[in-house]
Amino acid sequence: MKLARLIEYLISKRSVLAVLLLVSMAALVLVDIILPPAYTRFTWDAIGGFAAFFGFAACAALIFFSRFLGEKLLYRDEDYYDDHE
Amino acid sequence: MITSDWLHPSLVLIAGTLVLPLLKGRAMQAWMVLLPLAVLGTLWMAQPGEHGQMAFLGMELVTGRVDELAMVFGWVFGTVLLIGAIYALHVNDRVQHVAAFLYGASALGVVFAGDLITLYVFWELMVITSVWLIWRRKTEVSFNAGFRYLVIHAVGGVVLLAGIILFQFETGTTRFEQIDVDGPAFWLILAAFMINAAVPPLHAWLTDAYPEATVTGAVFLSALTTKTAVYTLIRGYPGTEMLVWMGAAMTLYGVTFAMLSNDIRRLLAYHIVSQVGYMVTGVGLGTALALSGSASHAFTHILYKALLFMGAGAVIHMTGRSRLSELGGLYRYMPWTFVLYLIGGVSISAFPLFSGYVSKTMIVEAAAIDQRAVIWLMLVVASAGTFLSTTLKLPYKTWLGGDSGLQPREAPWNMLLAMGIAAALCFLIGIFPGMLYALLPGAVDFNAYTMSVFLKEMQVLLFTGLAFCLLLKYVGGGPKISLDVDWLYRRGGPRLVGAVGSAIITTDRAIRRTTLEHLARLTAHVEKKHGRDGKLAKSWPIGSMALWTAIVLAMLLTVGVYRG
Amino acid sequence: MTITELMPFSVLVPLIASLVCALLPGRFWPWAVTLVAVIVSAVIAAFTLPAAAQVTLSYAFGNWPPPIGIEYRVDAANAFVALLVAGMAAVALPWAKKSVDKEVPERQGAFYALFLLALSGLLGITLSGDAFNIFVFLEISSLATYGLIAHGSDRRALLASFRYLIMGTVGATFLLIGIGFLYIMTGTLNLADLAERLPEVRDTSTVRAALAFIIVGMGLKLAMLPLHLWLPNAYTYAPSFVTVFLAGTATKVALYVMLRFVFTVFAPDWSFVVLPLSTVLMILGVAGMFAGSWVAMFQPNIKRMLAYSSVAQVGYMVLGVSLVSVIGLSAAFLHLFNHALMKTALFMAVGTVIYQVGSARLKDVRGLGRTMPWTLTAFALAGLSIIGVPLTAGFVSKWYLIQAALDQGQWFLVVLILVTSLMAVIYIWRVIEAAWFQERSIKQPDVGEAPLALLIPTWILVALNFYFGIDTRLTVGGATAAAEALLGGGMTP
Amino acid sequence: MSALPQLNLFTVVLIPFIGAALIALAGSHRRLREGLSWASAVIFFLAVMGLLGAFLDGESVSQTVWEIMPGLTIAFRLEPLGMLFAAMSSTLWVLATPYAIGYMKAKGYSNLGRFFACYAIALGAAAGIAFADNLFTLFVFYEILSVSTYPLVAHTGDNKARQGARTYIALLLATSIGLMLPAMIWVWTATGTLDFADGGILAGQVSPAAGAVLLVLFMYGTGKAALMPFHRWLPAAMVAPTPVSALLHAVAVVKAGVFVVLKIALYVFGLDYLRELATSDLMLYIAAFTMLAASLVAIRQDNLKARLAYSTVSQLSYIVVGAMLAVQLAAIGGGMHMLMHGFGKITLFFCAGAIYVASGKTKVSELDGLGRRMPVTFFAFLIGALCVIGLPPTGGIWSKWHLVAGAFDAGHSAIMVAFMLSTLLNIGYLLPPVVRAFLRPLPEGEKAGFDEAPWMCVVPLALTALGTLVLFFMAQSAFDLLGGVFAPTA
Repeated sequence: MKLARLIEYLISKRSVLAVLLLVSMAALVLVDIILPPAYTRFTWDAIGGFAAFFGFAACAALIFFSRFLGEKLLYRDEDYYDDHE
Repeated sequence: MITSDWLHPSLVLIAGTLVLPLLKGRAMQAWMVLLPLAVLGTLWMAQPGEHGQMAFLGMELVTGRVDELAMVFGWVFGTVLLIGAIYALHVNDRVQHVAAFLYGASALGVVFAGDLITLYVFWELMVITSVWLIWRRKTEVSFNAGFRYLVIHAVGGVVLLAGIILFQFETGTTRFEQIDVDGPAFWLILAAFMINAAVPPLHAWLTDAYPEATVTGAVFLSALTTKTAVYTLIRGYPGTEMLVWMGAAMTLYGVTFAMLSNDIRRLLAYHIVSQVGYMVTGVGLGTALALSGSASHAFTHILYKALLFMGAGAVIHMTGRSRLSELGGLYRYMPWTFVLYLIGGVSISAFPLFSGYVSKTMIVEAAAIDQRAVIWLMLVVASAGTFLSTTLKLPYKTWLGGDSGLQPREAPWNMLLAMGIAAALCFLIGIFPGMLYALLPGAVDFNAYTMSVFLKEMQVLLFTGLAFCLLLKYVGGGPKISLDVDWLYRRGGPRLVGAVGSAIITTDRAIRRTTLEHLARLTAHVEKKHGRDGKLAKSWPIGSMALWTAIVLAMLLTVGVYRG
Repeated sequence: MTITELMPFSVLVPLIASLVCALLPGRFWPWAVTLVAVIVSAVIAAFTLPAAAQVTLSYAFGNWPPPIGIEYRVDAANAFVALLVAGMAAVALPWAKKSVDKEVPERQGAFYALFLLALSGLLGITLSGDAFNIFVFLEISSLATYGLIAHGSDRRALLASFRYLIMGTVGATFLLIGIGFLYIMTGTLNLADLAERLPEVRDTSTVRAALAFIIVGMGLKLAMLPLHLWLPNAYTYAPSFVTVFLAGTATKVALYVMLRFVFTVFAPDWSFVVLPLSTVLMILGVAGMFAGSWVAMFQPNIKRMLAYSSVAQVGYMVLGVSLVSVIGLSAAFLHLFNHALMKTALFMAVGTVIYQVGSARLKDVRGLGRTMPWTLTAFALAGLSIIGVPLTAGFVSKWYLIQAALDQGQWFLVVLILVTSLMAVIYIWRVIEAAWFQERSIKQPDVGEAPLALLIPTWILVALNFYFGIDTRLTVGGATAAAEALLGGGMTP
Repeated sequence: MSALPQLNLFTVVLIPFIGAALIALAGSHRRLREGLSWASAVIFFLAVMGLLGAFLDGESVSQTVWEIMPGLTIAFRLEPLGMLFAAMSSTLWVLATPYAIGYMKAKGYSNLGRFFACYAIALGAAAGIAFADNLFTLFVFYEILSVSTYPLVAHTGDNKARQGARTYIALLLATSIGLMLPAMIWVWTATGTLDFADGGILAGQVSPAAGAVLLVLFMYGTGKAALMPFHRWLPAAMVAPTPVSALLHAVAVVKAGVFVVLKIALYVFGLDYLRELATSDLMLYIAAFTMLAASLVAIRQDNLKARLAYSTVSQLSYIVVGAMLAVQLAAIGGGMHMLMHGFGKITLFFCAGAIYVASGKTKVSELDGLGRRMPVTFFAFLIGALCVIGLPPTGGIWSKWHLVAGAFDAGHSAIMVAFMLSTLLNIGYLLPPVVRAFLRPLPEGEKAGFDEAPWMCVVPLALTALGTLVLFFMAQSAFDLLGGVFAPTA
């Protein structure tokens, strides 16, 4: 169970990891802004960090949209189909 | 089907499978591993060209067409059969093994079919073999789900049959090349392919049935059916505009519903829909790059999706639970499964260095080259969603998150081995994409590892992760199921069939009863009136006889004598 | 001796034998003598037919030349009927022994004597070319028949016999009246002579009345609806052997006489014009077919059921006649012959059941299929013939009848024929179902299969039903010749 | 094949009849009776194979046995459709014989002399129908078949059996005597012949209206084809012992019905003429309706045999549709379906009977878990079901293929859709029994463990199941044979 311990260790250091991750993310955006765009196929190709923003927005949108869809429309009890079969 | 330079892999597999029921224990296990290897061997020996031609019922069959496109799928099918077989080694259910191998043989048969008749035969075989992988879970739910799966595919089958027959009439040939006819033949065949490719709204069979399949069966299912459909779409419908939009819509549909799923394999199943959406989009785009992207994405998808299903399956196998809401904190007990699953997760999410990255970006890039802004955005949203549920939500809720109190043991060695092989391949392809590209038809002019692609992909993924962490408490889920179009046939269809059937039976019975009643009444009446003592039958007194005689005589005489 | 000289002996031999028989005691000798007589008679009839089909045979009794003396004048038509009558008698007689022993245990000499008289009478009617002679023989056979029927063990047999006697006498009287009218108008009784002389006087109401009387008189004897009312009881209560014999012969001879007068003596182009005979016969024929089959479907007694079936079958024959064509008449003759085959077989089977069980009620037949398989299989097979199933004799005559109807575009007749055939299916079916698919009630005695003496003749007839359903040369040839003889024979102008 | 002697057709037809007579004589002597049953089946099979050999060599075989009346003959001739029918029923008879012996013994039936004699007669009648060269001969044997099967249907002898058998015989006789016979007579008066001829005998001989009426008469007159609303006799006949059901549904009776339909369509009307008739579409849609309606009813039957019976009603209409579409492809499809359905359905009935023998169960809802006890039977059931549905790897797929193709060729897309729907419905009622048996657990208190029916029952059903698989690959032969029907015109 060495692997389990490794994972446990990583979890215990999760704040360190989070910082590292955030730093690298900032770096990514920075590089994207600094580097000239490779293409100009879409208008947003020129905007540095667009992908980061879009990823965040997409994720948030999916979370909320799916939740909305589920609660307003699609969710049923797990035995929904059972009574009829 | 056999010539000196061609041995049909399906034939090898079918023949080998027929031996399987006779074996036991170790011998059976050895045979199970040997069979896929033999298939890979026959693929190795296969020479490009057309093999196994024959005339049958007035039609020209080509049972073995070997070209690069077919071989891409052939290789990956062979590989996943090997992985799946190893994963299933511990299972002591011959029916499942036989079904799985015959299913694989059928999928290979479709891929190597050079004409639509052969394709159709294997297409149907695929259905009736694969359904056992669902049924053999032997629960009431899997029983019904399998049945629905069967019926939907039967619909697909008959639509395909009709399409092929129309196609034959219109073109005079049954060769399977790009389907370039107008009219119903085109649409019918397309619809049949789309059913198997699980294009919404024809997808619900997949998300309905796969989560109910056996642990090992789901691995084969996830790999074969939809991917043969992708193969047929690539072959038959490249550049069909409609598919671009349907594919992109699929990607979003899949990820959205995946968010709603509580069952781990249903979640993954929705991601099959989503991932196949990329491939369908690629087919629709129809450019060389897009088609290569579709083919290679199918290839990589089979491996990482198999890996994901194996991971999820291992959890189900060890814990007996499949709902996210009932799992959690398993990393201590099943760490290897966790890590291997994560490799699948990052592969499907298209992290650089893993296989999804080298194939999905190809399709996204093709969309970009084609200047399809909306499509591009949709695909990116979908990739964010993919990462969100398969790599973040699912592992978080299963292995991390709150402790569910479960203390399962690690998965058996053969499961881990199979997962390990799949993971290794995912990694290998991620690092050496050239190996995959070399298999594709035509030269691939694409490099996934450019700064631009890398930056975009990493930004999307990591900020998705950020959003997940921040919005964790809003992430949906819970012990619920969500409706999908399968409602139509789980609720609507049976009601309709029931109503029509009742109507017919009632009418029939009513008509029959009324008729019989009337008949009986009539008979009774007649019997009474005309029985032994009825008017006609009773013994008449002599007077009456004489009267009748007189009447007849009088009539004759009147007419005869006085008529003049 | 030529066949022409031999011919009268088929009438005379039974006549003489009957005298012998009446004097013989015991049970064996009367039967044996009868058998010999009948066989001789049948053999002569059998030789007569081929000869008569070639050329009309004529034999003058006592060497008085016709028309003064009595002439036996035989063409294909009456040779055909004569063969049928004598043949049926010959087939029925071996069957008779056992059955008669049981049902008429005493005074068998008289019984057989009556039988021989009846036979001789019937043959005499058939062969005779003299109108009055026909009447005489008719009376001989009728009186003998009444006696035979009265032998029935059921006391209702007497009543039935009495009714038959009344009606039969009425019929015979009508015939006599008709013949009398003709004699008044023409001064001759010889049929051929009548045919020659009638055209001069036929536009008189006397002649027309004569025709009407003869038709009604014979209609009575032949049980044409609605003059059939005597028949069911007579057939039901007569001893089985009598029913067997009568069913195959008596009505046929009456039909023959009617045809002889209508076609030969009066000529069809007159008789069918002066009276609406075609219409009347068609209506009566169809009505007979329907009423007979209909009533038969509901009878609880099989013998009675078959009797009503006979009424229906007579309907078919009358219908064939009403079409006034060679093919229609052929159909009538064919059915006359085939019906004799099948009805005799059926009555024999039923008689066998009566011999074993003592009753012919449907409920007494229940479950007998197991214990008396041969008897009831014979019944079922003969039943097929009466239904008109292909490969049976019944099919052949129905086929011809349908052809005749279609020949004249009478579609509805075809439908009617088929419907009545379906009714036949039903009444035959009831027996089969009772025999094989119902259980014998415990109260009823267990019985075994009937003796071979009864079975063999029955099966011979069943076999004949099939033989004549497949090899139709003889019957169709004979019937066509008979029809042609009546329609086209030299006697019509 | 040519090593076998080639007997003349009448002799071949007579073989089962002679067998029947001997079996009846053997009566209660069990060994002798069974030996004779075997012998008749095998000799008949060999004789038919002898004919097949000659037929495939291209010899034309015909024989006029007897002329009953001028123009009305008992005559036989070999033609492809009949050859197929004869080959099928003779093969299935060989397989049905041990099954019947095993089944009847296992269930303790009595009166087996009559039973096997009637069985043989039915086969002889089927052969007569198959080889008939004119409507008259066909009609004769058709009726023999009806009558000879009645005692079989009523064999159980109880009230229910009699009731069912009465419906059976009443409908069959009423339709054939009431409709087919008049139609036959009509044809005879209109054309002066009843002989089957390539391209039909009616074209140009009767008015279109008359032709239209005749078609309806013939189609409904062939009660054995079970076109609604004259289908009741089939479910009613379910009271019979299972070997009889097999005979009715696969070997002889219903196959004779659809065979007659095909034969009349091809050789009395002729496809070209048929297409012009006003009522051919009507009959087509009635058949299509029957196809679907019967399936819908079948889905709701819990009694396994009743379910199969309605399935047969539905499947027969496939063949009627094949004939009424009046195109070559569909007619070939119809002929092939006769063969494929024969093998498929007999397997299903054998299985239903085997289940009954081994477990006493007759209802679909009782089959839970039985697959583990009777794996061979249920696997065979699965294969048979696939064949009837028309899925690979069974022969059923090819006949369905041709029928659907024919529907398209004739321009009837609605019929195509009907075939599609029917396939789904077939799945809906044929697969649940198997799936239940294999997947559901045995009910409480029933002992597990291998418990198949006697081998005399199991071996035949395994063989017929195997047959459907073989037909998948051998369909070419049937196709070639049937293609011969059209050789003169095409």
